[in-house]
Amino acid sequence: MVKVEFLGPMAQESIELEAKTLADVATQLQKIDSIAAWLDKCAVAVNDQMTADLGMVLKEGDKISILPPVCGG
Amino acid sequence: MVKVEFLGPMAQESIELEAKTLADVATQLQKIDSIAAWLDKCAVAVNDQMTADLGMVLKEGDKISILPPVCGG
Amino acid sequence: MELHQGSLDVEAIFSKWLHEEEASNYGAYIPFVGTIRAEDGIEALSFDIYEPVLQQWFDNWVKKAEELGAKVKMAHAIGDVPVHTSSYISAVFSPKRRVALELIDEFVEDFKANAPIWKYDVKEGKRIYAADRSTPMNGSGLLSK
Amino acid sequence: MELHQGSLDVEAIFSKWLHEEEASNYGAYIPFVGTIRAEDGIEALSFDIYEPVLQQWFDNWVKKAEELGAKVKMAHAIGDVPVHTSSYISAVFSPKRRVALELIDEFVEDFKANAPIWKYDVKEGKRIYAADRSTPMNGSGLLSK
Repeated sequence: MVKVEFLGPMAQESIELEAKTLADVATQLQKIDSIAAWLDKCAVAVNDQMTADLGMVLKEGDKISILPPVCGG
Repeated sequence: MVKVEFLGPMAQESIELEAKTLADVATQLQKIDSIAAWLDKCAVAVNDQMTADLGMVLKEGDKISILPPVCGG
Repeated sequence: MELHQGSLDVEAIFSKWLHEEEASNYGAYIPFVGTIRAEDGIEALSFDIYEPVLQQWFDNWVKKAEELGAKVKMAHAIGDVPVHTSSYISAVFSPKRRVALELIDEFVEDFKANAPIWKYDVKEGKRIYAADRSTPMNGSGLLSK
Repeated sequence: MELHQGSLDVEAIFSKWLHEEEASNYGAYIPFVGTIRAEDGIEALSFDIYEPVLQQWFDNWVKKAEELGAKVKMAHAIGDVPVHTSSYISAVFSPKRRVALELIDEFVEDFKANAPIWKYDVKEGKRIYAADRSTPMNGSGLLSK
């Protein structure tokens, strides 16, 4: 199981998923309407490291963070 | 008569000259060795206004300032 | 890097950073002080921050600045920040002015684009996500593929 | 614009400018603080200023900034400024960060090139004109023609 958390304005409870890679996470999140609408503009961190690798292999207990558009300052 | 003053590191006493234009001032300053060596890198103000007009007509009492290379900050 | 609940104490932060580096022989210190403008009838802006990723973003900038012989610092507010008070201060120290002037520009712009901070307008006590002023971070859209 | 004998009180000037504009609704305040670096065995730098032309140079920048909805300020030291103390502070206030970041760069660079200020190294109490670091102002060479 990996844990997926949704940051900032997404206001979505964390969920747990079975996933071997980030691609598996993508497939499952795309099926949840309230989340799917955000995905094209969200970045992703695994265990707090930003990543651009959809093939990234996940292990038990990994934390995946979904980061919607930002505006600091 | 116009008054010519030499600013910053030029360490030169002010002088008074008869001059109808800035070109007249240039001609006379070029004859003073200790000043001539500075002139190619000096800017000029007349009555504290920077000028780039060698033909500028001068009047009695005008103040001409010779400004050598700068380095503020 | 420092995060504070509510508005930043601008003078205290400016002075603290000045004194931290007063013996470091830097020739240029450029802070950028961001203040909440009164506009569109807002009472305040409010901020969420995801600190673990912000810390990494900042640590990368510390390294990048070090390679240029420079140093970066930043402070940001968490939660509500009333209009006319400060939410964000960043700063560059460098031996030379050109490096400092270029670095503060890049540092502030990358901060706006990639620091994991979310902004909300506060109107009549309600928090409204500033969607139209927000920017997808580098690498966004990965999970929509 | 303000000129002071000797080193600038950086914290006092930063705070004064901050408070002067605290109700002006600017979103960005960028000071540039210049500090004398210990190098080449100098004890201090020393400055001559020709104030009437400096004032005009500064007034032109005030107008240029106003056209962008921004404000500029500056302070400079006259006479000797020991190493590790400040000789120069300038600042930009602007509603928006892009204008502020671009303006502080142009303002500081034009200051270095065209403000009528002469710099001397102070070594063993002697004042030596910093000829090699100095730049002819715009329009130089007029009288050598």
